[in-house]
This record gives sequence, structure tokens and C-alpha cells, in this order.
Amino acid sequence: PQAAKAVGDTIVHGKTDGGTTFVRNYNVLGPATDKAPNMELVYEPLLRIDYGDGAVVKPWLAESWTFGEGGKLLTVKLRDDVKFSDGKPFTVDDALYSLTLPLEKPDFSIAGITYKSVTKVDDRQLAIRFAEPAYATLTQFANILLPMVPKHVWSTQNLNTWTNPEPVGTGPFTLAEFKPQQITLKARDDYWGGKLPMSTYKIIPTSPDALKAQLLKGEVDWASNSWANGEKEYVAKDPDKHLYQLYSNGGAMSVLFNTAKAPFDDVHVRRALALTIDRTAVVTTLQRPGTEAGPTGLSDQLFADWLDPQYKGKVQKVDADAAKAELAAGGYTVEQGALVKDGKRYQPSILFNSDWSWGNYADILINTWKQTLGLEVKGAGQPSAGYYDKQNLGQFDLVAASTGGAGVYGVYNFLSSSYRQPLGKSATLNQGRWSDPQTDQVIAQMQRTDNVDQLKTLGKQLQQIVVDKVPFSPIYNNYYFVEINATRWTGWPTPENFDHIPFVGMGPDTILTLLKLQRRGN
Amino acid sequence: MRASRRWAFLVRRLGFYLAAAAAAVALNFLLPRLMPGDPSSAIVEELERVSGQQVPAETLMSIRAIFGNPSDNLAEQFVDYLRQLGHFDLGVSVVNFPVPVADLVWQALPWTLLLVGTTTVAAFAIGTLLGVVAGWKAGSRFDALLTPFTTFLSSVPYFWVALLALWVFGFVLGWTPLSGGYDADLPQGFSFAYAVSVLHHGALPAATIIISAFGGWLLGMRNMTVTTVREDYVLLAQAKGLSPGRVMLRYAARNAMLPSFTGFAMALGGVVGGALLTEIVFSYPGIGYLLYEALQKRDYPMMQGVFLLITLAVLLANLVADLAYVVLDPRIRARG
Amino acid sequence: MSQPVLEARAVSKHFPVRTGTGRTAVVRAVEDADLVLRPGRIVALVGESGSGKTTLARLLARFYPPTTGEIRLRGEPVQGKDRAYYRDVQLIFQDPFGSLNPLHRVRYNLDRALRLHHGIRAKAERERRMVELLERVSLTPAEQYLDKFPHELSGGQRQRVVIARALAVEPKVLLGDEPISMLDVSIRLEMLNLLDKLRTEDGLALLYITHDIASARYLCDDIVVMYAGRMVEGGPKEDVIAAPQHPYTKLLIESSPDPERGLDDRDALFDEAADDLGEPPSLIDPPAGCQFHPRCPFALDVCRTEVPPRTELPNGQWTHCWLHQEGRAGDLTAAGAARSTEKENS
Amino acid sequence: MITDSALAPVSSATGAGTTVLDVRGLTVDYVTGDAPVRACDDVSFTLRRGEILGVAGESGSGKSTLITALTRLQRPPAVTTEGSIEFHPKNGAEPIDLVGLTPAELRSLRWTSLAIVLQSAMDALNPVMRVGAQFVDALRSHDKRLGRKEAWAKAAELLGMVGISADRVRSYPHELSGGMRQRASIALALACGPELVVMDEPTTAVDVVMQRQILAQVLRLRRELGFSVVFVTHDLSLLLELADRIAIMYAGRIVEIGTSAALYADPLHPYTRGLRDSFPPLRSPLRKLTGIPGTPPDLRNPPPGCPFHPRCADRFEGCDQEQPTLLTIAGHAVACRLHPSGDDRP
Amino acid sequence: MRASLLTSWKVRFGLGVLGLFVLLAIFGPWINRVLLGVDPRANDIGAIASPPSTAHLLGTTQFGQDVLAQTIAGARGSMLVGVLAAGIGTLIAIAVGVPAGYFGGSVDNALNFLTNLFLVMPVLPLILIVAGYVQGTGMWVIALIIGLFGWSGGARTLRAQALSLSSRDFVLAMRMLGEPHRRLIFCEVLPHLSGWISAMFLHGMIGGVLAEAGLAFLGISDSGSISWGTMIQSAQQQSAVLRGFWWWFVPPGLCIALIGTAATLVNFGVDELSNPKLRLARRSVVARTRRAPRPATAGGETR
Ligand SMILES: Nc1ncnc2c1ncn2[C@@H]1O[C@H](COP(=O)(O)OP(=O)(O)OP(=O)(O)O)[C@@H](O)[C@H]1O
Ligand SMILES: Nc1ncnc2c1ncn2[C@@H]1O[C@H](COP(=O)(O)OP(=O)(O)OP(=O)(O)O)[C@@H](O)[C@H]1O
Ligand SMILES: [Mg+2]
Ligand SMILES: [Mg+2]
Ligand code: NI
Repeated sequence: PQAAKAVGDTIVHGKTDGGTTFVRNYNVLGPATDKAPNMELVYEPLLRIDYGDGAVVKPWLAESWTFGEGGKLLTVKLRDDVKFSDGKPFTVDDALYSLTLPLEKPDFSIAGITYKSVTKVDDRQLAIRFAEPAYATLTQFANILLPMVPKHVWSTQNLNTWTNPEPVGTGPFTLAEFKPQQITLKARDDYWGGKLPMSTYKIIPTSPDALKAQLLKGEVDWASNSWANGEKEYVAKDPDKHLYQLYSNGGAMSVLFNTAKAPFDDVHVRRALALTIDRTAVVTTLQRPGTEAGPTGLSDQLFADWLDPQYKGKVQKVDADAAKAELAAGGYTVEQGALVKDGKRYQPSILFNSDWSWGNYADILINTWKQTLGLEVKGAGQPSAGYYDKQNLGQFDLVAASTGGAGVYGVYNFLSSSYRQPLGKSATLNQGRWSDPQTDQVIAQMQRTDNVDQLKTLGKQLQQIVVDKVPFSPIYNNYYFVEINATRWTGWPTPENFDHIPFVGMGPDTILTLLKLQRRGN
Repeated sequence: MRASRRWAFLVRRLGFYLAAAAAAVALNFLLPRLMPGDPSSAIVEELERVSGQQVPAETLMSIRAIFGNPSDNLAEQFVDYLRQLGHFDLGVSVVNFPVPVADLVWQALPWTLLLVGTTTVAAFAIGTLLGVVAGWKAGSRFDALLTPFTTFLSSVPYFWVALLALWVFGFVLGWTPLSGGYDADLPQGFSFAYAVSVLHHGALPAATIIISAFGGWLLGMRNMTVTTVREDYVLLAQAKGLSPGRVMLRYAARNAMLPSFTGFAMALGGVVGGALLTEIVFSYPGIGYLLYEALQKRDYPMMQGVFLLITLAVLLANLVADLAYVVLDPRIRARG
Repeated sequence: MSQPVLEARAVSKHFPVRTGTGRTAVVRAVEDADLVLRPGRIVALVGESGSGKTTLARLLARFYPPTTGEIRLRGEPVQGKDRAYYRDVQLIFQDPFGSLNPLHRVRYNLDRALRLHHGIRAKAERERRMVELLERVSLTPAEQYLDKFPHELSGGQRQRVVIARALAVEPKVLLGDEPISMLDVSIRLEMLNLLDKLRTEDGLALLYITHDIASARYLCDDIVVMYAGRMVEGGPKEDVIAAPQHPYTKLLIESSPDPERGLDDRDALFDEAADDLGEPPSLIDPPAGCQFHPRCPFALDVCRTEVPPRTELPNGQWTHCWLHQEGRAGDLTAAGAARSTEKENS
Repeated sequence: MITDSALAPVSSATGAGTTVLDVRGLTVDYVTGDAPVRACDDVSFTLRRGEILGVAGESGSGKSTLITALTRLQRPPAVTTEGSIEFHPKNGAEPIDLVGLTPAELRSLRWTSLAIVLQSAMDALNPVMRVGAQFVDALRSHDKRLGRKEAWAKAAELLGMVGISADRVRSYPHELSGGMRQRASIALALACGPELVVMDEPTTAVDVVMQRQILAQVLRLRRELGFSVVFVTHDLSLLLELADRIAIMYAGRIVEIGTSAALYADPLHPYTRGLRDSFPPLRSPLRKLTGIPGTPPDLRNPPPGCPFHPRCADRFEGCDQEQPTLLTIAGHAVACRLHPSGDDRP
Repeated sequence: MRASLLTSWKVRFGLGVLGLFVLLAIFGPWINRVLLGVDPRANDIGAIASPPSTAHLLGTTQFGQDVLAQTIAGARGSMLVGVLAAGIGTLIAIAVGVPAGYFGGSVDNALNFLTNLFLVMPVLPLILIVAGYVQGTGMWVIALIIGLFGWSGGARTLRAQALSLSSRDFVLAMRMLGEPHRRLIFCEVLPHLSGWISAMFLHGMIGGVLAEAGLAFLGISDSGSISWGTMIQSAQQQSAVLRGFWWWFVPPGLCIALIGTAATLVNFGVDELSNPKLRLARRSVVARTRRAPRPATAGGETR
């Protein structure tokens, strides 16, 4: 409990989503979902996504890249100043190995890759081939699940059983000590990106509740966790040092309609329901005022340059009359809590993940629908597993789901009918079974270009489609939550002014954050 | 004759526990196979969720090679399973692939043993002792106050007591840490500071388990004591002019205690279950939390491993209770 | 003498039990027992606790099959349905508090018996029969007792209800397993008198099991003495009591309290009992030869190895004792006769 | 103090001694339900040194209640509401009223002066302690200087006194047979050389043969050690042989006290007579006996007047109103209105 | 017998509380709708996580839902699971325990082994695992699982009782009359077990309520319905403890504890009834004997 004891050049990260103990599993490419934390400080990807700049892709271990053959060939040029922590240089062979591994071992393909082959061009360049134009899917190389690993270490191991206890990577840290309840990383002094201001990075497991106390006491410097009412409970106590920041992650919590099912194949029904979602009530109970999502699902903060001006700052308030008009237009009436058309009764239900305790928010939606339309929607909570099952199989009417991704394309591409599956067959994307030629056409065009202006125009078209046809209806924006106790370390970015997000687990952004910190008072 | 009787009893009980352990292993094997879904599919789904892509057929094959194919012959699977168990191989955790479940369980076990083991014994001791006093002074003010109060305590959910305790002592008063097994900024090892830290973190969880658990023992012991106190041999002990303390302990309590040991089996499962929930409230790095995470993440191999371990541990504890019973009761009656 | 209704021929009952070492052993609860019950006659079975009296009664009641030997009803070996058998043979238990279900009224007990065995449909008819039954066991006014619960009755009244229930079946044989031992001393005799009445009025065959040899003498015609699972002696009651032909019977009679023996020299009265005779034998591992030999003051060598055969005496008395076979019966009777004449004179 | 010669022994087999116990007007209630149950009502008697006083009565007549009250061992809901129990120590010190003593004061008297033998030795010995240890417990708590070794030796010696071999001291109670346990608990009662031993039906659980042996041992030990005995049983025929004097209890009261001979030959109270005639004779000619009609009263709801009047053949006017008091007639006390005047009424 | 059951304050209190909660379970929705006029799911956005006040007697949750209304509504969910689980468990216990005790022999050996097996198995983890497999099902399945694994203690008791009852003279006597086994079990043995069975049922009900709460706390329950368990879980997820929203998690926990206490107290009373020794240890009895008049200690006085 004694903050004074912590060494001055250590930064402590409190990890809240890793349980009570850590597992020494640095098999970064393996299919495990829970690996050792903060692996991005050891293993780095080729590229990074700059959320400070409309989520465009920026170089990292790759120095530059070019597209050829209409976007089907990607040539990547690697930096030449990168060394693994065991002193060996990072070479094109390592990159080749790292990128080929998911191709050769499909069970190790966890980053959602779309490329078909990788070849070595010369000592610094790789040629990566795609079946489709890949302008829009370049982000896969920024995925921390597709990092560069040393071939000389990995190729000698049986990856199905190896837990990589002594990780060797290109990142700024090496593993100094691994205790199930405490991991100590040591800063390298030969990191290609520069010298870090701290020598040690410590990770401790904690619970969201305990974290709050630890932050208040200054035992933890940095954490990523949402703190409802954090403004009052934390920041207000010492606005100077207690930082609680929200960075839009480009996603939103939305209601997804199962458009393969009546009556949600009818745009009027979708519109009516979307018009009567009390978004303000939801964010109020979330204690995140002002985070209601706009009708496009693109956040103002992140997509300022990309958003159609007519949707900027727009939040759909509950509009019962308009909704009723929509229902009438569709030929629907509400009788005894059910939608009725042509003698058919529809009693919708809303699926949600009970592990997120979303039931209470579902209640808000249900209550509003009932009050405004008289429609009785049933809540159908499922724990994660069942929730994803049902969602993927299309066994739902409405589902509260997270939408979003990197860039406009990233947010909307799930609407492509190429991901569509018949009801009862598992679809990992496009669970709403959206099928719209216009959507498909715009998405296809986006995939074929990396021209920013063209992308912006296409993006606006998609926004239009989403607002008009309502394949899904966003409720509130999702954020990266960052809690900082700046007693020991200053120089943190702020949501108003950042070129990287100080979120732990963001890969290169995490490294950038660390690089820019300064010891307070020194 | 006497010794052989005890041995016979022990051998019989040992036989039973072996059979029970075998049944537990079989149950452990069958449960996932009886349930809708199977571990292989579960891991595939997990992968799909992580990668956002459908898992290719080759991947599916390789996963099944590791986690067993549901279409294989059940008997063959069982033989394989037993062979694996023989090497203390509980399979590989799904979410921590490829870390073996056994490693994770080993890591968590000491904490749980420390917490649940000591508190179970302490709760038993405290409950039994207070129960004897309450039963001895049945009808006194002590009894009249304590007994309903413990009735209440024994009916409160473990985790609720834990929540309250955490709120009062951890949050309002700030006396105890809010989570974890020790202070994270201390090096783990055999140092005094570390030991103090472990105690500091363990005190509140331990206290809540004891508070929730001792009531059951107390009530049982009280009633047994009340019944025993009316036995002729206690009357005779009083008639002999022995001191009341001696009569209470050597005559009444000593006999009243015996059924407690037989009741141990019934209660132990409940206490362990409750203690697991307590671990979750305090984010205590033990088996209970492990099970919680496994449940949350549908890590079937982990669930199975933890369950097997808990079951075997409880069986072992019962065996120990039976041993104690053999030591304590010279008349070993024939019992199932 | 009338034909036997119920006979036990050379029956044995061995109970398998688990011993301490986990192996199974057998308790030889009854060994090679013969018993004959005739209409209108009462046989008393006496013996100490654990000598197998209850086991024999339950064998006769077909609670369990005999290990060897057979039970005959009216000369026929019994087989087939229990219910037919129970129409003829009924058992009365020792504990009047335990043999009535506390939750059922008197009416229920009698009603079930009548229904099961006579299938009487008409309610009025059954009612009439019930009243009749209660009157036969002297529970009057009967109507008043029909709706009582057992706990509202005294021990004696309960035992009467039990007897009435047994009689409802109209059995030929009544087996009484210590039917009076749990009753208060002052009301025991009434019960014995009731049983005697049933015997004379209905010609029932009765087996009367007891510890108390004096009450056996009061009620029965013949006495059979059991020791450690075996029958050691039997015969007409006065003969057996006046001239026991087995050392155990002799000991039993001498040990029974008998104020008539004279109260003058109390210490002398007890003095002869002062020498420690030890305990009755274990039935799991009974002594070879005569079961009684370890406690028998007259034991011969042969007693230790061979089971004594049955010796029939002219007066109908019989015994299993080597003294008779070896021609040394005098040893026994001399001591016994001396004592009894002494008593008669005083 | 008034010396009531009627309540003292007229003659004693072991010679008239001094008084050991003087019980006056002892009344015990069970405080349950609304009205207390008076299980001992105004009980008075005197016990001489070395005397055996038998207390006989049917089940529920308050015998055990009297015993626990005498030894101050009663537990809730029993309360001694009236009376005194004066104990006269051997050394001639002032008599002590046991009723007024604190538990600590009582403790020093227990076992050294006042010992008890309970009905069932199976239950009276702690099943989880070795038999010897239970002796040692008693011995060492009353003689602090006694070493552990000596105490065990003494225990073995005491067991030897009742005919149990010394190697049995290390046995657990369940390893002894019923008779051995009963004898062990008698030996235990004698461990600290008490002046008074109270025995509550010590032989009902054993057989007549064993009963005789045990009682013979008690008589022998009494002769050697000179303690007095209050012996409770429901078996009057046994008491007639055993006791010096007998008190008959009915419904919580003593209805008659007299020497055994007098009580046998000439019982004054109709109940005593009925009780005596409830035991069929072992040898003398049989005649029809009737016992006592009716049932003992329910103490929760006792009949008015003489509690025996509803069952009494000789009752006359007033029996149902007036509670007769215990009066002495020729050294023989009785509480019956048939005997209205004692010859030395106080 | 019934009268004496009610003389114990424990039984009266216990039955009273249980009755109250049963009423609450039955009429809860009506009370909420008509008497309080509050929908337990309605969100009062103006009063988020507000402490008890006149508007919301027990305060509101993070979602502006009325805690009182939720607690009342939760009674139905929790009690339903408790009662169902207890019902199922009791039926199994009877089906296993009574024949085992009554018939003895190999039937007993097999059933008793089964009972002992379930007895030594840690039931809660077992329930957790099984419930974990069939995640996201309704209250009925939860109750079924709890009942399915929670019968062994009861079966053991019933076996012991049936064993002693089956050799009791009155059962033998009725057998001597030729009563069939079926009737002996149902008319002679079972009625005597009713006390035990009702005690088991109550015990099972507490067990069910507690287990449901535990499952809900772990997020394995029917999140669509309101029960005390889901309330506590919801509070826990919103860090109610550390934000000091005690009014959110205290009432449901208290209700569980109250029901548990009530059921235990009733069982206590039943115990006292079947074991007179316990009855004598009641405070009222002891107090009364203490108050009874002390005898005169003066030795000189006689009659
Ligand atoms: N079911 C049984 N299993 C094993 N042993 C038994 C069984 N029934 C009786 N025995 C044994 O058989 C012997 C004879 O018992 P039984 O009850 O017939 O004696 P008893 O003469 O009726 O004694 P009591 O006078 O005490 O009633 C005893 O040693 C007893 O322990
Ligand atoms: N704990 C008690 N509470 C209420 N009444 C009691 C209690 N114990 C005994 N009694 C009553 O007191 C009376 C005398 O009982 P006690 O045990 O002294 O009789 P007893 O003569 O020893 O009988 P037994 O020969 O059966 O041992 C009985 O009527 C009984 O109902
Ligand atoms: Mg018998
Ligand atoms: Mg008694
Ligand atoms: Ni319990």
C-alpha cells in the first residue's frame, strides 16, 4: 500500500480484464484469447492505425509500402534499424516467417488475414498478394495479433505446445520477471524507436473496483477501464493529476435488425424502432453524458473529416409520432403489444449479452418502445457464449451488438452481403443478414481504392444508406477508457489533443505514449 | 479385534472413496460429452470470435486433434482420457492455449488451500466450540441470543457477506485491500513483508468465510450437545462430582462431536462452494476465481480440471474426516 | 391330543453379518428347533435375552425363511402367498406402543385387517365386526374406542387393540412375543387372562414367549426352554418347573425371584448365586458340544465336544443333556429335589 | 427434629445403624405446559446406615424422579419445590441439607458420600472413554494426591471386586457384555467409598441369571463395605427378596413403607396387595389372579383425593376427596383411609 | 401436535416470514402494479442510483429502477427457483431414500452408494459446471439442475428414517396382516416421514434460493427475469459496493438471509418437536424452572 516505496523510474499498469493471475503465455500468434498481458510492448506489428487522424494506417516496423496490380499486390519495405532483444537484427526473413505462419498454420490465423501469399523481394522488401484489392484491408498489418516474431527462435519450436516463456521481440521491453500476480518488464536500451524514460514497466492484476482505490492512492499509474461517474469520483478529487479520458474507438453500441426475418425486412419497422430509442436515457445511466451515437454510427470525435456534415452532432431523440407514422406507412398496427400486419402478429425480442449486464439497458429500450409505440419487446439475455451463437446463427429479432472498426470502411464493411449466411448457419459478420445491392456496390468500390477523397465520397454514400435504410441503429459511441494517475509521470495525451491514444493494448500507440512521458518534477 | 475393526472400517471407507473418485473421474469425462456442444466446437467458436473469420477446415482438424473428436468412439476417448489423467494431464486451457490446465490449477491451488483450508478448519473449530457452549447452557441467555443470530448468519449467502465486508472494511474503513492475494509491489517469495501482505489480503476473505460457515456447525453442534447432555453418562459424570468443564468437554462435547465428523461430508461441499464465490468477490487468485473465469470464457478443459481437482480435494478431506472419526470413536459401527 | 396346527421341524436360522474384519460370518440365532402348537393349547417359550425366541417366532410368522428345516401348517409344508398364511397365523409384538401406527386410528387398523382378509364391502358389516372384535378383547364401550388414536390409549388398551387386530383375521394360531413385558406390572395379569380366555373360547393355538418363568407357569400348558439358539428342555409346565432336567433350566428357575422361598436369610438366598458363571456364549462362534457347557457345573467331557441328543422322559418331558445319556441324571435331580422338598415342607 | 419411628427401620439384617438420610416432604414438579406435573409429592423416609431400602412402583410413579431429586441431579424442567434431604455424614458432623447446597458444595459430597448406579449401564458409561479412565476420572477428582498410575491400579482392583479381570480396564464399554458393564458401573459407584448408593433399576436390562449374580455381589459388598442402598425397581418380587425395607410408590407418593416380610405377609394398602398379587407364584398352587384393574393415573391430570381410588376395590366414601397421609401402624406406615389411625401418630 | 408446533416462537416467526414471502411471490407483481404503481423495470432517469427517499422507498439502481419494486419482483424469481428445486430434490430424495431404507439389501446398497456419492461430491461446483454448460437458460432449467444435484442429504436422512421405520413393529404388524409393500410404504412409512420431508423441503428451498443467487452472481442465470440473485449481480457489476450504493445490494441479500433464517427456524421447531430433549432446552422452559419456587432450606421444618 505504500506508494512511496515504488521506485521512481517504474510505471505501474493495473490490468483489470486479465483475472487475478497472469499466465506466462507469450505464444503471441497462438489461438489463445488470454495471453500474457502487454505483449505489444514486446512484439510489434508492421503498421499502426492513427486514430488521431481518422484512423489512417501509418508505418511502424515497415518503413513504407506500395500497392500494385490494382491493389492486389502489396510491397512492404522494412526498417533496417530494428533489432530483436537478443541482439539479432530484424530481417526480411523474420517478417516473411511471421506473415507466412498464419498461412501455413490456419489454426494460428487469428488476425483475420486476407492475403494469400508472401514472398521475399529483396533484403528489405516483401511482396504480399491478395485475391481482391486490399486498399481497405491494409489494417490487418496493424493488428497486434499479427506481429513480427524472430524466425530463429520460433521456427525451432512446436508451436502447439510452446508457451514462449522468454519472449524475444522487437519491442521496447523484455520480460524481466514473471510472477502470476506481477509482471516486470525491463526497458531495452537498444530499442529502435528511442530511449524510454522509465526502466521498468510493471503489470499487476486487479479488479475494476480495486483499481479505483489503487488509482486514488497512486499505487497504479495507468489503466484502461471504464469508470462510470469517473469525472466526479476521480478527476474532481485532483483534476491536475487524476486523468480520466475517453477516446472514441470508432465503434458504437447498436441495435442490429435481423433483416432476414419479418417484420425487420421492412424499413418502416426498422425506422420506427430506431426513432424510439431513448439514447439519452441509456448514456445517462451509463454515466457517460454526451456520448449518444449519431445515426451513422460514426463518432464525431474520430470521423470529423469523414462525416457527412448533415449528420454532424445529430442525435435522434425519441420521436413517437414519426415512429407511429412509419409503422402506419408500412401497414403495421400495434395490438396487445405486438406488431400486426395482414393478420400476422409479431412479438419481437431483443437479444443482449447478459455478461455485460446489458439487461438493464435493454430494459430502457424495451420500456421506451412500450411507452411510445405500445410495443412489447421481450428481453432475451444470454451469456457471452450463447449470445454469440444466437447472433451468428441469426436466431434473434433484434440484438444489441457492438459495431465499428478502423475507418469508415472498417465500420461498415460487415454490411456486405458476401458475409451473409442463411438463418441457422453461422455468420461471423453481417449477423443482421443485410443484403442490399447499393451497399454492396459502394463497399466494393471502397475496397478498390486508396484515394482518400474518393473514399470520403463513398463513405458519405454509405452513411446515407445506413441513415435511410437503417440496417442497424447506433445507440451510443464506444470508447477507449483511460485512467491515469499523473503523480509520477506526465506528458499524457488528452482527448482534445492527441496523435496516439494512451490506451494500453493499442500496440504502437502504447509504446508512443510511454516514449513521450516524463518524470514529474525531474 | 479392536484394531482390525478400525482397519476394516477404514478399508471400507477407502474403497468407497476410491469408487467415488472413479465416479468423479467418469462424471468429469462424461459431463462435457453429455452436454450440448463440445470442447472442440467451443474453441473453434472462440477462435472465430477473436479472428472475426470462419475457421478453415484445416484449423478445425488440428483443434480436434488436440481436444478430441466428438465423433470418436466413447470408450476409446475414455481410455485416452484416463491415460492423460495418469500423467496429471488435464488438457490444455482454451483461452490460454497452449498452457496446460494443470499448470494453471497448480498455480491457483496454494491460495485456495490457504484460504479455504484454514477457514474451513477454523470455522469448524469455532462453530463446534461455541456450539458446545450454547448446547451446554441451552436455554441460557447466551444460547437464546447466539443461536438465532447464527441461524441468520448461516442463511446468508457467502458472497453477500463478502460484499458487505468488502464495502465496510475495504471501502468505507479502508482497513483491508480490495483484491488480490498480496501487494503487487512486493516481490513474491519468502519474506516477512510478503507474509504480512498475504495475511493482510487474506484476513477479510477468511473472516467472511468463517462468519458464513461457522453457523452451520454451531447449530448442529448445539443440538447434538443438547441431546448428549441428557445422556445417562453425562448425568453420571455429574454425579461423580467432576468439574463442570470436564463434564462438558470430555463427556458431552466429546460425544456430541462425533456426528459432526460424519456430517462433515454434507457440509464440506457447501462450504467449499461458498468459499469459491468468496474468492470471486475478493478477486482472490485461487481455484474459485479460476473456475469463474473458465465459466465466463467457456474454457471447458479448465472447468473440467478445476472441478476434478475440487472433487478430489473434497473427497480427500472427507477421508481425513473419516480418519479423525476412527480416531475419535472407538466403536466403529458398520456404515455404508 | 389334537392335531398340531403349526409345527417347526428342525428349523435353523442363520443370519449373515459382517464382522469387524469385513468378512461375513453367521449368527446362529436358532439351531435345530422343533416346536408343535396345537389348538387350544398354550406353549411357553422361555429363555434369556438373545436365546433366539423372537427369531423362532418370526420364523413361524414367515418373516424370513428358515435356513434349514421346515414350517408346517396343518401338516403341510408352507409355501405360496404370505397372505393366505397370515389368515391362519398372527403375531403379537412385545411393544404395544410400537405395534400401532401412531397416525392411524383404531378403526383403520381393524378395517384394514377385515378388508384384506374377508373382503367385506358393506361398511355397516365391517363396523359391526369391529365392535364385536373390541368387545372380545374387553374394550367396552367399543364405539368409543374405534375413533381413538393410539396415544389416547394406555399400554394395556393398546395391546388389546393389537390383539383385536390379529383376531380380525380369525387366525388359528397366535404367536405372542413377550406380549406383556412392556406393560405395567399391575395390568399384566389381565392380559394373560385375556389370552387364556381366547384359548378356551376360540380354541386358538398359542405360543407365549417370555422371560418370566412364573408367568409362563401361570398361563401355559407346556414350557419349552431355549438357550443360545437351541432348545434345551421342554414338557408339561409343572414337571419342568418342579423337576428341571437340564442344568440351565434349573439355574433359570433358581435365579427367578420367588418370595415364597422365605425371606429370613436373605444373604443365604443369594449366596449360591455368588459364584460367577460367566456370560452366555456368542452365537457367531458358539462353543462346540452343548452350548451350556462353559457355564454348567455338571459339565462332562463329552459335553465339550458333542451336541447332546434328545432324551424323552415318560411324563412327556424331554431334554438335551448328556447327563441323561450318561445315566447321571441323578446329579441334577438330587440337588433339585432336595431343594423343592425343602420348600414344600416350609 | 421429630424422630418418626414409623419411617425408620424396625429391624435390619445388618443391625440397626444410625441415620444416613432423612428425607422430609420432598416434592418435585415438572414445569411443562400450563400446570406443573407433580412427580414426587411429599415424600418422606429415613434411611439407616447399611440398610437396603427398596422403592417399588409402576412405570411413571416417580421413582426415577425421586432418585434424581435425592442426588440433586435433576435437570429442567424438574424442580424441587419443597422438602429437605438431610444427609448425615459418617464422621458425625452436622447433618447437611442437600437441597440447599450450591453445585460446588455438592460436588465435594458426590461420589465420596453419595453415588449412583443408573438403569442402563450401556448408556451410563461414556462410550468413547476407556472403562478404567472413567474410574480414574472419578478417583482423581476426589483425591488430588492420587497419581495416575495408582488410580489405574485402583480401577483394576475395583473391577476385580465385581469379578471383572484387571486386563479389562483398558477396554471401551462397547467391548464389554451387558452384565459386565452393569457390574462395572456398580464398581464405579463404589470407587470412592460412598456411604449411600442410589440404584435406579440397575438390573432390568440383564437376565435373571445375571441379575441374581449381580445382586449377590451387591449384597456381599454391602456386607464388606457397609454402605446403604436405595434400590429402585418395578419388580416387587425381587425387592421382597432383596431389600430390608420397601417403600411402595404410587402416583408420586409413598403409599406404604414397611419391612419386606411385613409387606409380603400383610400389605396394608390395597395397592400393595394388588401389586403383590400381580406376580404369579413360581411354586405354590395356581389360582386365578386378577392384578389391579384400570390403569395408573396420568400425573398431568391426577384424580382428586387418594390417587388410587379409581382402581381401588375397597374404596369408600370420601376416598375421592381426601388425600390420605402416611401414618404408622405397628412400625409399618401406610397412606390409606382404611387405616385411619396410626398407633404412634406424631 | 400441530398446536405444540406453534407454541415455539421460532416456528411462528419462521412460518410468518415464509408466509410473507410466499405472499410476496404470489402477489408481488400485483403489489408493484396496483399498490406501489411502480414497474420494477421502469427507468427513472431523473433518479439514478439515488439513496432511499420518499419517491423511492429503497432508493434506485444505477438504471433508475426502483429497488423496492425489484426486491418485490425478485421474490417470485428466487422463490420459484427455490420451491422448484426443493420440490425436485425432495422427490428424488424420497424416490431414492425411502426404497433404500425400506427394502434394504442390494436395493439399499446400490441406492445408498449413489446417495453417498452425491453426498461427498461438492455440489455447488458441480451445479456451476453443469449450469455453465447449459448457459443462458431459464429459471426452470436452473431449478432442475439445482434440484437434480441437491437431494443427497435428504435421501440420506430419509433412508435412515425409513430403515428404522421399516423394522418398526407397526410396519411389521401391518405386513403380518398381508398389506402389500406399496401400501406399507405409502400409508405406514411415508406419513411418518412428513416432518422430515417438510424439513428437507425447507432446507432444499433455502439451498435453491442460495444456489440461484450464487449462479446469478456468477452470471449463470436467467438474466431476463428479476431475482434477488440477479439484483446482487447487477449491483456487483456496477460496483455498487464500492460506490456505496448499499441500498441496492443489501435488500435482496437481506431477503435471502431472512428466508433462510425463517426456514432454518421452522426446521429448528420441527427438530424440537421430534426431539423432546431439544424442547426441554428452550429458553421458556429453563426460565420457568428457574422461576419456580425455591424450597425452604431450613432443615428443622417438617410438614
Ligand atoms: N436380523 C438379524 N440379523 C443378525 N442377527 C440377528 C438378527 N435377528 C436376530 N439376530 C441375533 O439372533 C440372536 C437371537 O435373537 P432373538 O431376537 O431371537 O433373541 P430373543 O430370545 O428374542 O431375545 P430377547 O429376549 O432379547 O427378545 C441374537 O443374538 C440376535 O443378535
Ligand atoms: N422431563 C419430564 N417432563 C415432564 N414430565 C416428566 C418428565 N420426566 C418425567 N415426567 C413425568 O414424571 C412422572 C414420573 O416419572 P419417572 O421417570 O420418575 O417415573 P419412574 O417411576 O421412574 O418410571 P419408570 O419405571 O418408567 O422408570 C411420569 O408421570 C412422567 O410422565
Ligand atoms: Mg425377543
Ligand atoms: Mg425410571
Ligand atoms: Ni445446509
